Amino acid sequence: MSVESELSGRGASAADSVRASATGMGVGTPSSAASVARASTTGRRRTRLLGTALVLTALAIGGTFLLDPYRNYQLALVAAYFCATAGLSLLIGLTGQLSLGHAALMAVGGYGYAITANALTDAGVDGVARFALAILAALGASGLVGLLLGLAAARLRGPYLAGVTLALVIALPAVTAVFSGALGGDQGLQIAYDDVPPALATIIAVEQWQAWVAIGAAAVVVTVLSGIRSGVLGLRMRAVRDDEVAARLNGVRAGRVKVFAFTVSAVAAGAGGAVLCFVTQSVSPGAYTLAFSLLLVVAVVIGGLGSMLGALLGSVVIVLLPWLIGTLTGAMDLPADLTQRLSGNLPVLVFGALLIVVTLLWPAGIRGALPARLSLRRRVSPAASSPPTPAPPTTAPEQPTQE
Amino acid sequence: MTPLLEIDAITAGYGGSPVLHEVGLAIPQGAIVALLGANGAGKTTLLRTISGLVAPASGRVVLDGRDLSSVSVEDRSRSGLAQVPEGRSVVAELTVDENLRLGGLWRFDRRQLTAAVDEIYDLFEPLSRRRAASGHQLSGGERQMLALGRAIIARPRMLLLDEPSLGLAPRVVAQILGVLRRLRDDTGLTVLLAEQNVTSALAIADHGVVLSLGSVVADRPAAELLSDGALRHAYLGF
Amino acid sequence: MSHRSARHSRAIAVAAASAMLITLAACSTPAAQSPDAPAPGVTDDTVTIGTHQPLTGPAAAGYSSISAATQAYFDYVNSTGGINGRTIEYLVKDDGYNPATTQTVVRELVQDDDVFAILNGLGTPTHTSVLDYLNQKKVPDLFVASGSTSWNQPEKYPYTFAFNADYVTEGEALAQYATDEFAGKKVCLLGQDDDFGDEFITGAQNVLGADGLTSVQRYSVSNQDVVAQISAMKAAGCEINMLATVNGFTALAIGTAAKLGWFTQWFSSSSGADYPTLVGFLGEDVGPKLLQGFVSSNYLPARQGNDWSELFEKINTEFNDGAPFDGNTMFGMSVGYLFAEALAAAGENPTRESLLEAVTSGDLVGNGILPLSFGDDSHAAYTGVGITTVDQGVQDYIGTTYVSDGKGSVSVSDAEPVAVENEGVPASAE
Amino acid sequence: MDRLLFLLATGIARGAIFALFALALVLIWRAARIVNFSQGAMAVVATYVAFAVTAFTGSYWAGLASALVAGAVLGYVVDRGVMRFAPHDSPLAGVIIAIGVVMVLQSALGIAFGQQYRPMAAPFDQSPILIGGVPVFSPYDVFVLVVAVVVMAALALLFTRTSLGLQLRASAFAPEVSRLLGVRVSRMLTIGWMLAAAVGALAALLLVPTELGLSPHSADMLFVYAFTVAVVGGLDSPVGALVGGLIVGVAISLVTGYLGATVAPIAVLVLLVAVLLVRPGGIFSAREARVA
Repeated sequence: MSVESELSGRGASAADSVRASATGMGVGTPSSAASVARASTTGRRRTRLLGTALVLTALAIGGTFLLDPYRNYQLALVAAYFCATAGLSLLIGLTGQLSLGHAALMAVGGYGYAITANALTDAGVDGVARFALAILAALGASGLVGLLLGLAAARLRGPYLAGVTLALVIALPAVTAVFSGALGGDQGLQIAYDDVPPALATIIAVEQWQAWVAIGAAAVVVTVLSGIRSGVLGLRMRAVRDDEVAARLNGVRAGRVKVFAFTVSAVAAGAGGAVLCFVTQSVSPGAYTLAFSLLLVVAVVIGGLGSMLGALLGSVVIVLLPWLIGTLTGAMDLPADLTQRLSGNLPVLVFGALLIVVTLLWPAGIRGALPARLSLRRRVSPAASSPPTPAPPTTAPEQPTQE
Repeated sequence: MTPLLEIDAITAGYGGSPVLHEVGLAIPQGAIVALLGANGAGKTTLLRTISGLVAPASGRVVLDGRDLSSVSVEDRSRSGLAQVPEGRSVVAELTVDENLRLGGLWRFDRRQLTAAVDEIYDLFEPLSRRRAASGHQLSGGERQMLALGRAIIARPRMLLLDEPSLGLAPRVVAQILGVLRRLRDDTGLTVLLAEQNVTSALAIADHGVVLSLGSVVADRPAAELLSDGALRHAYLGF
Repeated sequence: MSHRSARHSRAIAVAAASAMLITLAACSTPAAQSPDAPAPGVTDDTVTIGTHQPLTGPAAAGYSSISAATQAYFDYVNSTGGINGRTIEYLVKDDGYNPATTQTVVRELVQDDDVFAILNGLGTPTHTSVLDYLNQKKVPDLFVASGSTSWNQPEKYPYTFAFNADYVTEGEALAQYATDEFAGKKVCLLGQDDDFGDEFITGAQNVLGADGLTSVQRYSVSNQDVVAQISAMKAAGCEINMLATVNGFTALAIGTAAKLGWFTQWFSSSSGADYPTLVGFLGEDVGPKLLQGFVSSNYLPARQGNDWSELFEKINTEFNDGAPFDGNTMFGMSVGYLFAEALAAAGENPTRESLLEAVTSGDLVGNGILPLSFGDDSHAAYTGVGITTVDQGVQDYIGTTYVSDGKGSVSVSDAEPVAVENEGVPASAE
Repeated sequence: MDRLLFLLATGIARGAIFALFALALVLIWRAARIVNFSQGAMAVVATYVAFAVTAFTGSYWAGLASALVAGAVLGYVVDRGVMRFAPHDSPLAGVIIAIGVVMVLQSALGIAFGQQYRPMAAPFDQSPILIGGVPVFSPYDVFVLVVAVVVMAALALLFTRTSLGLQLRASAFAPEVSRLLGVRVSRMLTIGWMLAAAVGALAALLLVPTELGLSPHSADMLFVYAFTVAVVGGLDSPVGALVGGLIVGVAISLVTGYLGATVAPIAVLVLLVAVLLVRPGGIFSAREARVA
């Protein structure tokens, strides 16, 4: 899985590699030999990345035929969440910026999509043109908000950034209420429904078509993110995370790297929101709560921070676990009152416990605990190295280590 | 006579790569021992292992016949082992007075503590004029005095000092080392003094231990070390 | 680099396999429904329907007891043999009042659980998010639990029917009552900052004129502090205070006013006017005093002193573990009754079409204090409301009922409440 | 003018509660370098204990005392049971674990007690006293303010005048040096958690009677606002928590009064961003160097 391949291994070495790359090929004028070498590795890497992306996408699309409509809907949700978690994972895992507001960024994408799609519908545009333009608008809107937020974020550290993003997601319903004319207040916006293209109408159901679109969008987003992650930019992000001062001394413009990371991550979240809007034909503030934002963080953490595969696994878990638990409690013959109390609460309890247990005992997430087969293959691969270190060994918080 | 501090075949380091290899030392009661060696020889790691901040991979630290292996940093301090870490680490957010009191809290009641603090002010005259100043307002010399004063306020039996002379004016270094010598003479304090400044360290030390790449390469009386030209050249650089 | 070619050949194999799958699998292929097949969710002895309700999350506090009451009513009906020999299976899914979750659980109900219909989905923002979906899928979407006017759009949403009297109608009726009985007083309004408040304000202004409200204040459910709003209303000299508030905020408004030493006249929408719930919030000691003379609108039987309340109270004791009997219980059981009536009218072998026909036929009577308005061009359940007041701890109708013509004009109605027949079990089709 | 006074008074009374809660956040931040996202949920658990005790004994004060004890016990449990094992190499681990604790506690409360609001009575009258015809503070508001001032003064005395306070501060600022001086840093950290959790519980207990009642989500917005307060004031600064609390309380009151309740969360966001753009470490940030 080259989605997983990493140029640099353990965090401590990232700054060193940047040091090397900064002198050789990074920010300054690169020596020609180094740039040639870089071009060829980059080229190889790109080919492999695209190849993997195509295979995985084809697999996922093929898989939709095995699923009934409701599972295809769940698959579409997973794909939409995957866009957002992949972006969030990149942000937290690579630059160490914790955003608790990615639900709001998804909402921006959703609203961007809905407003544009509705305007186009009124103008008589539909089909692929409407979808493409609306997606572009969604990406633009979320990118813009992400850029503004990223500009603020670059100046802020850990808890302060978390505070701003938290306030953002809390303010979302207020914003939609204040601009209820354009954003529809509490009820949000509804969009016209895109039916299956006529050519496919006899083969697939609408849920399957929606899953295809969602998978396609996720594939594009995640491929781009993987490219960034394993490229020079990813290296710089890690360097900034590990030691901002050292990175600066080596010519990495830490501020720019952070703003870039935040913007990219926001665009990915916006794409997820737009896909969700496409699949459900609606966007509303109640769907993008703080709880959902935290759930995205849960997905990223239990999947494995900084890892694309981890983001995917995390998205699967947050979609399937509540459903699974609901099915289980439904199957048990419990008193109605207890069932009512368990419903909704039990999944949250399990998520919370998972979050704690994974962080304490299993810091690389599900991704880090995958069977050795995957890691073996990675070991053989020249461009890959050890599993991602989710926890940057930074200048650790001063804290006693034991009793 | 059993030594006050005995270090028995310590191997220790960070993250699995050892810095110290089988280091052994014995320091008798009342001695001043200079721990010498180049930057990176393992002096600081040895001191941190003795005080418990670094857990050794193997080997023992024995204080006055008691194996300290399972004794926490705090309790090592409470059993008479004091350390002045490198870099004159006074708590910058606390005042001079508070820093000193902190050193004696576990040992004295309120009244005794005030008396003990006053004794330190007598020992380091300049500090007494800056009682209410916070740590980050102090000069380098004042900080070193404060760090030393804070370490000895609880009347330790064994004092570990890490590079006390670093970055200080020679006059201040002389003053501080003078205090150390006096303390030893008056109270029988035992001192392990890690230093790169070999001459000033050996000037007050009875004994010298030279570390190189994590191993002890010499362990002799101070005068002998000073007179061994080959050793001086090889490890002490003068 | 042999591992890479190995990977590629494996990838090709995988791609080939998936291509095979694409050609072979037909699992998701849309199949035309055969006309003779029984309707989804209907078997020889059961009818399965579903709902989405806030059982958890902040909104659960006010509403989670509704579906339990509906369930208790269905248990009662099932204990008598069900409707047309079929028992009603009621699948209640928790959506936490979150539209995203609503979308998921409703799809689960429709696609996975194959429900016959969705009944009484609760909440405007939540149900709005599945409105298009249910109508695309042609799933009967009956008796939505919200007073939004959105549910009454027969052209656009032929499968969706309301249950509550809409907020506009409630605003109109209460404003009309203020005009009729308290002429010349300053009327003000406190409303939730969403469609509930918006539509209620529209209704009030339909009757009182665009500037007929002396002060209009809004609150947000996320901020449980209405001191600023209440103090502004007090300062404006308000005399009649209309409330488009949920129960908690009705209590908060009245309690806050009392703390400000302001004892004034309140006119509340039925959505926030449940006496026992309000007393629960305000406290047993002061609650009854503060609520003396409290005016509200309603369209369902009063909680005590009539045949319906006695029947429902009995069902509540027997089938609902004796849960507190309050407005939510009345509401939930009334919904159940109306559905049972519709199902009975849908015939021996109900289909989704026959169910819709039953509702739009205009023959359903429900159990309200005025007739239902369902028909081909109306998907609103109640177009009017009665006025209730609280006197000595009893909340009951005063006999005045207003009906809206849907165009902003309100008239007094002399409709008679529907009587209980056949022990509250709708008669099966003959 | 009357209205302005009234809104200011209301804002100050609520601001005092925000300040107390923010102070609890600051205490843990200083001690453990963790923003305790679980503080709201912990405080609500303690408030449920107080509710039960008050219902059982009929005494508000017994409930208050039990909330403090329950808060401290929870602080102990969360610290020793979970936080102590957090990986130290990542500043995010503590935050993420705290989020996990919130989810566990809130859902456990929901399963145990359901979602309905349980009204809690205030120990004093909540009707405001008229001063010159303007309703200002109610006796309960005064009680809240007094409690806030007493708690803050007591904490200030504890930290500056006692040897325990000296050890707490030293452990927070320089754990390693403190251990070398014989201070039981680990115990100090736990005491810091217990103190903070008790103060947080007290703040929630003071807030609940002014709202709809006790539910598992009672402290959600309290946490958000108090976190804003702590960030605006500077996470390291108890004084910042106090001043920030009053600023945010009054700001919310004025915005709600003059612009509407809907706008309040936006105002909080704007305030937060504005302060942080000017001073990225909060108004009272000591120095930039001390970061997570």
